[in-house]
Amino acid sequence: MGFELMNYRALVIGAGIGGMQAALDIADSGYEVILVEKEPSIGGHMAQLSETFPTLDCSQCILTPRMVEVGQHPNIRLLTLSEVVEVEGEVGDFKARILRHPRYVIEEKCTACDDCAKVCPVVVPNEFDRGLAARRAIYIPHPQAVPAVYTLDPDACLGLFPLACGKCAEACDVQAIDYDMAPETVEVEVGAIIVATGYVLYQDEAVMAYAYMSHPDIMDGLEFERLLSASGPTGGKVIRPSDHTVPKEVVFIQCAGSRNPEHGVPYCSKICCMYTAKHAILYKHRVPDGQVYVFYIDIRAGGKGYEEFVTRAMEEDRTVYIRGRVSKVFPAPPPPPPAAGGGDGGGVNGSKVMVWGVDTLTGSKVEIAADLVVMASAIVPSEGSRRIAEVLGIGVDEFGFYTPTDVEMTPVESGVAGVFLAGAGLGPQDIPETVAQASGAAAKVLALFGRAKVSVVSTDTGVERAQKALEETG
Amino acid sequence: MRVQISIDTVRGPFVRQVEEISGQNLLACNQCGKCSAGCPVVAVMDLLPSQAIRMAQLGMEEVLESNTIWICASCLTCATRCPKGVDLPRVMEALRQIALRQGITKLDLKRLPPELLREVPQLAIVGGFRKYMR
Amino acid sequence: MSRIGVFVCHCGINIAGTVDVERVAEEVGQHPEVVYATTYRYMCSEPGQQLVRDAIIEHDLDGVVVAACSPLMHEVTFRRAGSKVGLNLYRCEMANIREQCSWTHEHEPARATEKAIEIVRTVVEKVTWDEELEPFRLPLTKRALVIGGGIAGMQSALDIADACFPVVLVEREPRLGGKMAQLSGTYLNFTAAPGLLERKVEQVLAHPNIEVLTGTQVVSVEGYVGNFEVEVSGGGQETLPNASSFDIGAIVVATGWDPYPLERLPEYGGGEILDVVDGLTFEGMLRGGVNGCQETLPNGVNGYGDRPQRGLRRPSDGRMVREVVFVQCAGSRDPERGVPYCSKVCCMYVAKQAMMFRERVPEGQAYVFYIDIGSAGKGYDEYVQQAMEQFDILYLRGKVSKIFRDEDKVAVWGVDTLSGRPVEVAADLVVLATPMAPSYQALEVAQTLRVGVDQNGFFSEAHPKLRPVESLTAGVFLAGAAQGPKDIPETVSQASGAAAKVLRLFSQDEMIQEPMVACVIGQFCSACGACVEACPYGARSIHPVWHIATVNAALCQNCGACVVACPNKASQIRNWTLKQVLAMADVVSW
Amino acid sequence: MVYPYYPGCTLSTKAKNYDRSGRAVAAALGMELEELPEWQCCGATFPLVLDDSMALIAPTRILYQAQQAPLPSPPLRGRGNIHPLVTLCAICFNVLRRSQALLKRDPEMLERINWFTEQEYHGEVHVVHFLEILRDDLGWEALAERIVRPLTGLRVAPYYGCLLLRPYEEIGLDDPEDPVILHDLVRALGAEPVDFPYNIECCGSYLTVKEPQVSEALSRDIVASAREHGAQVIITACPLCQFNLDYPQRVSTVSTDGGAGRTGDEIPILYFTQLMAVALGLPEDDWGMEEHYVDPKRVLEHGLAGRQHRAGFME
Repeated sequence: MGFELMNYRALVIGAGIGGMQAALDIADSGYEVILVEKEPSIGGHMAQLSETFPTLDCSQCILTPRMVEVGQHPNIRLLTLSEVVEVEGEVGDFKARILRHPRYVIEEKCTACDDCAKVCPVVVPNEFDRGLAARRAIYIPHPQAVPAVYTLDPDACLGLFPLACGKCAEACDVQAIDYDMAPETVEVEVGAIIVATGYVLYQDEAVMAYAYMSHPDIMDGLEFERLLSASGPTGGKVIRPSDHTVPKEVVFIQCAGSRNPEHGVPYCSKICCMYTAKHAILYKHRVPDGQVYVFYIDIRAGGKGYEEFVTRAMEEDRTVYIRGRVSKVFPAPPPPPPAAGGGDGGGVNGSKVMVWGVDTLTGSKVEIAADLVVMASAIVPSEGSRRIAEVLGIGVDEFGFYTPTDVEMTPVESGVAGVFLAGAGLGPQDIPETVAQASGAAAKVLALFGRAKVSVVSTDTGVERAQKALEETG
Repeated sequence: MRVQISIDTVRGPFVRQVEEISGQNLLACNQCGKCSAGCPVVAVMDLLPSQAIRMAQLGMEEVLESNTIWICASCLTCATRCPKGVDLPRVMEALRQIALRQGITKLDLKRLPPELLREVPQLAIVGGFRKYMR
Repeated sequence: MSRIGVFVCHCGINIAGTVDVERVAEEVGQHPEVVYATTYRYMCSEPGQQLVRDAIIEHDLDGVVVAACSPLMHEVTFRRAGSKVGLNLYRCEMANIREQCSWTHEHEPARATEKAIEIVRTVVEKVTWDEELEPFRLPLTKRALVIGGGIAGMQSALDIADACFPVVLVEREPRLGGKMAQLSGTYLNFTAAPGLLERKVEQVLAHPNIEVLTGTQVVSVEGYVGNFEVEVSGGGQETLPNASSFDIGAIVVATGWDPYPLERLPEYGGGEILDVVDGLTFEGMLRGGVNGCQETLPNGVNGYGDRPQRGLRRPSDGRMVREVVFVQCAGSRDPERGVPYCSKVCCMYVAKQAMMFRERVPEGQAYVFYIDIGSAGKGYDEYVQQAMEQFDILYLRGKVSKIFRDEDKVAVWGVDTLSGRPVEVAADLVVLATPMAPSYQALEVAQTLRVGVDQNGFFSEAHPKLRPVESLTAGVFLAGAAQGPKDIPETVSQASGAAAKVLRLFSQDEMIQEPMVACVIGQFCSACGACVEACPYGARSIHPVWHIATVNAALCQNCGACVVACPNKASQIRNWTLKQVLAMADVVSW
Repeated sequence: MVYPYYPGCTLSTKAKNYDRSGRAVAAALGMELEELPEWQCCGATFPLVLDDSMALIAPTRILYQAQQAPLPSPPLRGRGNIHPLVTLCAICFNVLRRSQALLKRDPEMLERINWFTEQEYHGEVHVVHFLEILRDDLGWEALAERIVRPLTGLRVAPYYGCLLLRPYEEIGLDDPEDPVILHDLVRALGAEPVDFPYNIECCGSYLTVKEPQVSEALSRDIVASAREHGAQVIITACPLCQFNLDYPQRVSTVSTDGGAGRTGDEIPILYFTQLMAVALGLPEDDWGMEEHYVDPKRVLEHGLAGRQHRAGFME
């Protein structure tokens, strides 16, 4: 295959762990990478996690070195708060238009001193902490964000046009704040593209006969990650959002939305069994006298050390696994006034959350009055995936997951030459799978570049050898 | 009837007692059911052996009312094959002991056919006393 | 005098929650060699690193101690940060006050603080005597060796070769294809496996950059990343090119898996009852015609023509199979007698086999005994649902306890834990979904390559989350089921991932090697040869002319065996000299 | 060679024929089973609960008696100067071997029991089943050489039951799923072992005194399975198994379910020692065949006399 033109530069869309890995593999091999991320910081969901299964490595501890590496890599050009809006051309010669949303903070100047946020009068929920904590209108998602600069949220800000407040700019010693910053379109020419746009958690209230949004003590898995995280809003203390008491009985509901073709998504979200077991273990580390219940249909612990990890949750941390779906979750009526001297606070003052489920193994309906309910919500493609697919002309399935040309034999190939796929945008998968796959996508790009670089001397030797080998085996 | 599950049941005195007397970690059982599949006397049990340990896991004391724990003949087939190394015969024995210590007696030799009682080997009677009376 | 700066990290609350970091900085700041000491919330963050860089310039530091986490975590980060402003890489060291202090002494903050101070002081002593070193540059052979010609190895080889690097692909069997060649079909496309694989095999055989050596094994590997010398042996029968030894820069291990021995399942009649077979055997039966595997063509690729035939005969007496029982987790998830792990692929292939069986034997019935259905991933659960709903496969939740020959049937004693009933099936054939076990030669290959395996015999990855395709041995990468049970899509992705690591390595023009290797203080050396014997890497020799011990820096792995062996204290490790170790030990209050 | 021997209650009463044939066989092979001078019932059940040390007192007393007996010379293979205690009853064997194992790994318990019994048991007696002596010390070949009346053509189903095999970790006598020791014995006697799938299934044990109908049903399944596989005789090492398999066959309708229930379908249940006594050519007095519900003599005589007509006993 000959190439008319080859831009030895790759575009990676999405800077979660998948995109970061792909970018690093390509950049380390000496090629330039444009890494586009729509959030203010790279790192994706992995940055939100407390610890990772099955080793319980601190997620940030293993991730942030990679983030720093990406941020500092001489071959990686990082475009955060940015979206790919248009791509034309073909393999070797793509032209991508990237919309850079204004940060209103000049990245090169900001020192992340926090002076601006201190004076900002606006308080809104912090997306990074899944709303469990607040941030200001000018903020940094988390202390280890890359780039380590602040961002002004124009929707939260009291007003930019015309300027309504201006306190942050006054407080900024280095004049990093620029209210006049406008959206900007960057055009880049690249030879190959990797799509690693990842996932979000399914949040359709209708699915949840579980009354998800109505009760503060019912949360999803990512919220619970933030509760567990040492850098989270509670400093790693597990407390109930409603009354800040320590929950003593926690119910985890697996397949909340998954494996539910009628009311949710038909597929299995793959990672929930493992992260729920992890949640159970981590919760017990923090609340040793607490009790965990897990409602499940099947335990899916396929992976190195995974089965053993779930066993550990059962045997060592005495998690009670209950085989059966939950039918209904609702706020329990407030308890009768406590008898004198009764109760030590733990969840007693606040109301409980009633969980109605079944134990299919004994054949009994069960009821648990829980202090906290955590739902393993289904994994769905991130919001922009369909649009990205349109821009690139690649296929998606009915849920918006990218579809490779052949799931089994060419799992990272999109069908458009030069466009490759990696990570949970293809379907639910865990971190090691994503990392391996992202390297796999990088390999395709490296092979493409390598092939173009070396002028292939076409000789007959290969064909001859192949024929000979076929004769021998045939 | 919904079974109430709470710390008071899954970590209650009943669970603790069963674990202490049997020396087994009830939650090591992942309910695969191999015990029930191989149990030679399961046909006449009202609960599967795996359901009996399940009820013990959940602190459901009604398990003491099932005939399963009395039908179990301690043949150790289940313990030999359990993938998780749970010694179910010990759990069964603990359940029997808890019931017996509550004053229940399960053996009434008078009900046996006299010709059988005359013929049966001594160790069956001694074993029966040990298993069904206190 | 040195000018050392000490930077104490809070690590959020990970360290500062237990250790009084301000006091650590204050106390260590008293050290005569320390000219600057400070703390910061996250030293590894960009502002944290900036703080270090600024301090190096401002205080003219010639040594840095970062008191934070394990050096495995951030040593590279800070060395790189320091080097940007001129600090020698090897005069920047980590003092681990997190894993080795705050995390382990969570409940004793006061004593933890004292310990942290001592830890930091010891590292200050070390930095005081650290030499300014420069990394070695070594040549790099840009040719890869792939061990194993299954789907994983072929994919890795293709990706590397596609980037125009030469690949030597070694396969122990007489032909390529591995276990996939024995399959009847893949999950998602029942009958496609032979065709899919054939195309892959053709690509590999036709690739000008791939040298395929079948019927060949790796017999020895010497050298190190970028510069391996690999010797292969064809066991005599195959025609090998003249060279049976290759210069290799990187190695991909793709040795795959072998089925767990049936004989280890006596309660299931494994190895004794002819009509109790394992999954791979059943694949062969499905691939073959009515009479099972006998109709497999000799090339092992395609067993049947355009259409599968009707009916299936069983091995013992050739009778037609009507009822077949599948037993999942036959040996897996069984820490007592089998293997503790979940074999990951069985739930899916059993569903596939059951459906294929129903296609072949429409009047037949298939039963599947399971504990949990592990069909995780997009499309997988739906697949098993399809088996249940559209192919009428009966799933029974419960483990089988006993299987025995009962006249002309095979009796299966199981249970349905959901109805609470023991069940018995008189089957014509039983398929045991036995676990994927490491290839029977994995251990041998691991020893040859000096690569670690886990407790189950699978190759160990460098990090379970972030380095899944690398081994801990530089230049050796992992692909496919050699690392752990995996299905085909995951194997193919991961094999490409391993290829990426090779390509990344080959993108350099030379290798960079750490300079912290053994050295010899010439005047102390008596050329006794103790170090030569002690060295496990063959890095030591006695110089024939100068008659002192020498070190091959490229081979030295910095293990210290020679240091211990040397009776004269002539062998030392750079930047881990005896002087340094003793100075560090002096700090500790015993 | 003189070995200390524990007969147990049942072998002194209902199963005298096991005891008698066992001693006679041992004597014929040059071994003397010398009954402990003083013994009591072992309790018939090994305590499966952790908080019941009382049940260990009886076994410990028995083990102590064995410890006080003179050492056999030569000692048992591989056992150096450890005091052996030979058993025949599979239940006593199980209780004693497990008790011994427990006392060895739990010195605290040993101390407590010794305090109760005011005896100094050291926790080192080797509880051995007579079958193990045959296999490990005498050897099957040596046994075969002593056979004067080979049982050629006799199809013998070895029934192992539970307690001779389980739990493997503490008993360790044979493979718990695929035992061979009785098969090998049968072969050494010149007979043909019959493999049948119920050979390690439980006969119901002491359920016979609580739910006799349950143990009867189990026993019938076992006997029926042996019959289907062509057995003429079933052998066992346990007096309770012997009773449970034999007693339900006392009435002529052996089985009410299935077709194999006609008179003449009964299968005699023998102790392995009885079969040995026959093969070793010992006098009929030593066989102890009179205590059975299903008279073994018919099959034995017929099977031995008319070897060429072996098919005549199969349905």
